[in-house]
Amino acid sequence: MSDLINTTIIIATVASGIRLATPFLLASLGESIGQRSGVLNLGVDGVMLLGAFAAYYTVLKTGNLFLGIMIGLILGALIGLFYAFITVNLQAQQGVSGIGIYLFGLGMSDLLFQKLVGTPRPIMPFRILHIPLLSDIPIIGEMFFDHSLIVYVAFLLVPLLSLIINRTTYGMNIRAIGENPEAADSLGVSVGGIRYSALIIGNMLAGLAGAALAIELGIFQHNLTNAMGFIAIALVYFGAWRPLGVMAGSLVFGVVAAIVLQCKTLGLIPRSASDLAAMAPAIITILALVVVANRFRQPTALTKPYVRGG
Amino acid sequence: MMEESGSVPVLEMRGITKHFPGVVANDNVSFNLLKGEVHALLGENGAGKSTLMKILFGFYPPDAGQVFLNGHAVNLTSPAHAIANGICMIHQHFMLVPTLTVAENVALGLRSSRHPLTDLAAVTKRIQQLSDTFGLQVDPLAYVWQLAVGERQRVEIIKALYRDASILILDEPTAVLTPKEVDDLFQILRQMAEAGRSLIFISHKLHEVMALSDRITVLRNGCVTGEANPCDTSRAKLAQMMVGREVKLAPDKPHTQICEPRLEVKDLVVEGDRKTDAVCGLSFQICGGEVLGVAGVSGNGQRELAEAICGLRKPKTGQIKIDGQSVPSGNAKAAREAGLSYVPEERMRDGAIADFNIFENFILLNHGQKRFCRMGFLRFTPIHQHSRTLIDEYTVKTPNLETPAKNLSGGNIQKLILARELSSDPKVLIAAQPTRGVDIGAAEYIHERLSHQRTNGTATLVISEDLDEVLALSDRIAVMFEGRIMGIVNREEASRERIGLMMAGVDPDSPPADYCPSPE
Amino acid sequence: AAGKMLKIAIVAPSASNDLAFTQSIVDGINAVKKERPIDLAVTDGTFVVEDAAAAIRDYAKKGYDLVIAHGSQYGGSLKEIAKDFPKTAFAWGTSADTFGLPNVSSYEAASDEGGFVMGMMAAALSKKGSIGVVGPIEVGDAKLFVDGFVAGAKAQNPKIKANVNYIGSFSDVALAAEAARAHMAVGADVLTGTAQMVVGAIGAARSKGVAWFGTQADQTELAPEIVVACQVYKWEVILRQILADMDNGILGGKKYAITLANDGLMIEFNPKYKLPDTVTKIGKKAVMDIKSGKIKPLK
Amino acid sequence: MNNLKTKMISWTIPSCAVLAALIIGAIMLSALGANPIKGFGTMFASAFGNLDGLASTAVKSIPLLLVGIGICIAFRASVINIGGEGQMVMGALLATIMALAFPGLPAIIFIPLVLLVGLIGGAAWGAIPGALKAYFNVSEILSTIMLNIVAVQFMNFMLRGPLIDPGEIERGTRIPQTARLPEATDLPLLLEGARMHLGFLIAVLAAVAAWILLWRTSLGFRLRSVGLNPAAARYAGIPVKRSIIMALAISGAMAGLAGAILVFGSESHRMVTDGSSTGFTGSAGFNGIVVALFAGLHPLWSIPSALLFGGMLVGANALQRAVQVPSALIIALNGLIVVFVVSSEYFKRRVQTVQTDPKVQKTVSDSDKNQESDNLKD
Ligand SMILES: Nc1ncnc2c1ncn2[C@@H]1O[C@H](COP(=O)(O)OP(=O)(O)OP(=O)(O)O)[C@@H](O)[C@H]1O
Ligand SMILES: Nc1ncnc2c1ncn2[C@@H]1O[C@H](COP(=O)(O)OP(=O)(O)OP(=O)(O)O)[C@@H](O)[C@H]1O
Ligand SMILES: [Mg+2]
Ligand SMILES: [Mg+2]
Repeated sequence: MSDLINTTIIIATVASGIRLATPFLLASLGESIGQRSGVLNLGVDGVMLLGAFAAYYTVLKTGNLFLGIMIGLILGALIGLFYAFITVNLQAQQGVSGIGIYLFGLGMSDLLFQKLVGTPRPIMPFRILHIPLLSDIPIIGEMFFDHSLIVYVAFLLVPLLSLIINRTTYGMNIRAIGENPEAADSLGVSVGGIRYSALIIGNMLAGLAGAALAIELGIFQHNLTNAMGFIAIALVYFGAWRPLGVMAGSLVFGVVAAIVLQCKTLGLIPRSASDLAAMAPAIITILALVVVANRFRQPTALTKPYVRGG
Repeated sequence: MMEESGSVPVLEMRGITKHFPGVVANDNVSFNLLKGEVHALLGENGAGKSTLMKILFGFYPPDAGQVFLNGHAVNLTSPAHAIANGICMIHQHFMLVPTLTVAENVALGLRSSRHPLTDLAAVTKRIQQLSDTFGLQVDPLAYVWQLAVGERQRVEIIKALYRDASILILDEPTAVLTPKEVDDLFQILRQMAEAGRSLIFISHKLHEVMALSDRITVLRNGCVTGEANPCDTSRAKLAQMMVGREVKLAPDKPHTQICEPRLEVKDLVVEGDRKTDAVCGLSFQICGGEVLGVAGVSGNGQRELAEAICGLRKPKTGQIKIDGQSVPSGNAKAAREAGLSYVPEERMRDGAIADFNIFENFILLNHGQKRFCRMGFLRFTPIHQHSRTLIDEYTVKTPNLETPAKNLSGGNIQKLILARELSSDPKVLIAAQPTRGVDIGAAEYIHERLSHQRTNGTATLVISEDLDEVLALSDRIAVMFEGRIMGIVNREEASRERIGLMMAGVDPDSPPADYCPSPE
Repeated sequence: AAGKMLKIAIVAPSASNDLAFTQSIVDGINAVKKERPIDLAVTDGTFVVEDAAAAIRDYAKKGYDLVIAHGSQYGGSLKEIAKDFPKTAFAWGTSADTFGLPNVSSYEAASDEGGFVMGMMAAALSKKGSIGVVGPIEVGDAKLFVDGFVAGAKAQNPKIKANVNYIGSFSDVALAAEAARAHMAVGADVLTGTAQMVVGAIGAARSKGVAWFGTQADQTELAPEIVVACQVYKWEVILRQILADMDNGILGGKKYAITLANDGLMIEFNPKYKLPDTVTKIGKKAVMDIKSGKIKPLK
Repeated sequence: MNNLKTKMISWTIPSCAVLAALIIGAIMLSALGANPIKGFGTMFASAFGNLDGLASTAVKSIPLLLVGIGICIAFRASVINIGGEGQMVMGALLATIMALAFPGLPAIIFIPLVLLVGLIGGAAWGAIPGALKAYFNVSEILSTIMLNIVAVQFMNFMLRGPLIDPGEIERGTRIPQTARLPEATDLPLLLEGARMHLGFLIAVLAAVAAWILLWRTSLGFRLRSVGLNPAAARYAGIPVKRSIIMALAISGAMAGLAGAILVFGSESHRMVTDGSSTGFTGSAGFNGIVVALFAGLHPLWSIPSALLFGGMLVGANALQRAVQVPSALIIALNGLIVVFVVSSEYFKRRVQTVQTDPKVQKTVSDSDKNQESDNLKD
């Protein structure tokens, strides 16, 4: 046993967990901003898929990774704009319209891939960015400071979003609108405007999550995300709508998956039980929801369209 | 205090009209406000006071009419716009975000000095200054959900003070305050008026209006019915203007035999939505054939009392008995099975399902009974028959049985609910605001039905803000104030004066003098 | 009859350009198409078994001469459908079962053979004595290949560590990539894998410059700098036989397999990869030995 | 007259939404270099143009219709059931286990039995999120999504392990599928020469039953009242929590029945998985939501609605063959239709409030008043 589980493996597993967590983290950070402002978006997975394809295709054609990331972000912003229009202005049922966005993204990304690319062709992923000094720290350095740029970006977004939500006027407006839009409106805060911006930012992050996934893997494929977006939504509940909580949730999800994977590699999990092991994240999430649902309330106005005086 | 009468009013609203589906909330209303003036708006529930103020605050666009500020026509299209024009509003319902701190609630919507970051330290300091100047005790760092009702009201006032409004609208700010808090508030408001700010003050409490305001405008059914000066009017005159009719005499009340108590309530303590005790240890009994009227200003625990008796709200402690049998608490079904009926205050929220049609609403309670339901299937022939009988008996005006309840007028919905509730011949009937928003004809009919039920031996609890109604219907009258019964008086000994004072929480033996500000 | 235009339909689960399972059969037919007139119809991406069944029945009804059900999960449906169309030829792969029906041929790939060859080369190539395998689900063709690969590696170096990771999905590219990384973390310096989700694993291997052995199709273009060799399926070898039988009025009942011996399986070396000559020799010798029957991979 | 007008509005507006989505679909087709008229024409012809096409369309619409019926019931009670996928899987699994356990029964008993078991399996799986919502306040939207994942993995486990066809183990191929189920459980075909089977009849009957349930029984009455106004329902003594669980259980039951029919009406007469999340259901658990919404949450209108969407799915394959456009287009188009139909609710509401506005309403309500005495006499 002791020779099976050594420091290298632990380092690799943690590093792998961090990598696996990254797209979840980006997507659920985005979703949490939208939900904080009172809008549920079940279409995250669709946005991720479209973002992934857009980024992949851009990089394939131009070889420019940053352009790919930009296109993923822009695409997310456009979908966010559209989603804001139907949920804020048209007051569409949020649960169901999100499913529509998901189906659209699922079909559209596949369609475009088949028509524009066809045979999967690889793109060059981000190079590993060793952070000077920090990556030289034994163990810790390899675990945390030996990743690609996008991983650092995702994790740096956590304190940044915490700061924005808790310390800026904009963040305060988002929090107020998710709880009591009427009160915010009565003080002259534009409920629609804030929701638009929150949804645009949120969907940009979903697009970025997809772009990061495609670029990290260097490839695109039909349903590349494998319903990651849905898990990202659950992680928002898991993390009680707070960036730090969402990060914890993503890390738990990623590291559990990495551990399961590593155990399979080492033959510690019988092959017949691997399907049952795959249920673990979903079941853990439901259990977490049971605990969280009564402890942390969701934003009071979540899923409720705001109509003045209505 | 007032400036010379020739000056332009700071605010003028001309010919304001506003429709909502089914109602005309404001009908050609004109209203003006002078600098440094406290102008009161009076009116019954639904008279259109809040609507007028929300139009002024940019919440709703008016269908017709124009707002002038300092003589200039303005189009206030949003609260942000109104705030920019120096208008602030303290709403009838709290406009606070419970999950934010006091300081954050105050800072909301303002541009921070450290934009884009918030500058809560500066806000906190300023709040402290304000609370020192005006004697408003509040902790800026506390979360709003932690605050008591009175404190929340103070936060609302601080929000307005902080914005340094030149026009401040206060929509029923005293409804939830204790007399001491009201006194403190009035002190602050006078201070503000003296500093040259103009205030619009809305209240149902006549003595408050008399005490605070320089001018009074009365609304009824969306129309202005008059303007008055507090020094040369009386409460009775104001009431007349508000209600618009002579006080009716009580319907015939044949003496009914008082037998055993049918409803007994003992030591009832009920928590309100704000997690404080809304009903604090009530005990009373109602006999068969007797009507106990509960008078009082809304929000003094009447609603919680009714809901607790009906099993919709679980009381903290206390006992409820119907015909001597204890009713399990917090169980609506059990209460109904024990013979209780309830005409709720909010009829479209609790009493009827707007999208259900007439007959579906009729069988809401007893659709499971054998006569309406066999083996799980509804029996439409008897249901329709039953519904038609009730429609005829209660003269509910409807095109047909399939009409959704939402298409009925308010009075007819109330008749529908009453018909349903009385059709089971209840042992105990709780009727909350049974004629609110109902026209005179329908109200009379409803009163008749309630008396009829009394003759049939039902023990009735009538909860109403309408004093005339309470006087007309009741055998005994209980006055509720802050969750307690100020006293129970027999109808014969009850006078409007006495009840009115008890409603204001004043001991009837030492009535306060009307306050009229003396000119300086 | 060889000059007559044949109508052939393929029903397959993944995309027809997946550089893996589905592409191999489409390429196979296209190779035969150069030799004789064929009207080809492809319904790909039918991962829903019932949709595949509907498509198979539809083609049979429309009078296609040969309907190829390219997916082992389609067998259950084909068994029922084929009975209703005795005049239509069906082919089912990868499998070795014709259900005893005279109009169903089965075809499979002896992918354990190529697996064995590449396993031997992998073991010889590995400096650290550790290799890794990324598999989808432990079934059919994938299992055969993986088992052959592990057996080959052990045959070359009995002390080799050959870790196998079935990730539990044919489609989760991200998980496949992490599985490859997990292998590399425990020291694997040569990797292989099978099914369409390995594109992720190849990407991970490429980023660390770890050697890769491919199967089902030539994956060189995915990562020219690390792909050593690929086992390529040449279904045209058996498709020719099936069509020849059909020319003679035999609609099925036979089992076919592509093997190294019948040139249905080929080991394609990547000319750009600088493979030590010793390793190339080991590979070529293993191919000869399997062809001659000297080595029987899974026996 | 007023009623008729409202009905017309409630149909024209979503139809316009679908039309708008189809126009976008046509634009996409042209952009892909295909002739949209030919494309949609092929789709329509292959789905509705002949008996075979109609039969395939009918078969394809069965799970859509059943899930859709369940969605009608759940949404009417104000619960959003996105767990149709998992409920279908669990219903199918339980029914399959049942069928494998009692091979000897005659068809006349066996078919109702296995379908009932499928129904129960779905109901149980639906009741879980119901209970989580009623007692733990867990959003059913999320718990149903998570339970979908759990159900699919459980199916994979069962079909690769305990339920696998022993023949697969023998041959060593280990295809994750059960043995062929007893012939007595094969759903009989309804049309000679076409593949339409008993399942379609069952689904149509279920739609009628759901309509009866919603508008003719006391249970349906309670579910609808909880959905329209939970406060009033509570006030009337209706158990709101139990009704929520009941609504999700019934909704799950319909999905479970759909899953069972999918197995026993399949070509292979066995349960197969490809390991993916929608390989078994073909996304019917999601598409059923569209069907129900399009039908205005009415079980009977769900029948044509399901046939329409079933036809689209059948046509999608033809589209792929005829104009070389991947069937993924149809998934995208479905998504657009969902978004457009849900968004069009806004215009429906707008038109309806304008109708009830007294200013606009005056003449209508006057004529209504004249009618009222006549209406009340009979
Ligand atoms: N948003 C709305 N939609 C529809 N009707 C409304 C709306 N707001 C108010 N009303 C109706 O307009 C009328 C006037 O309401 P308003 O709130 O102005 O009365 P009020 O005088 O403030 O009464 P109260 O003393 O009860 O506060 C009422 O009949 C009310 O039901
Ligand atoms: N949407 C509607 N469809 C059909 N009839 C309607 C609709 N809305 C209102 N009505 C009818 O219009 C008439 C007037 O309604 P309204 O609510 O103005 O009554 P009202 O005069 O205020 O009566 P009440 O004093 O009893 O409330 C009623 O007979 C009502 O049934
Ligand atoms: Mg008001
Ligand atoms: Mg009215």
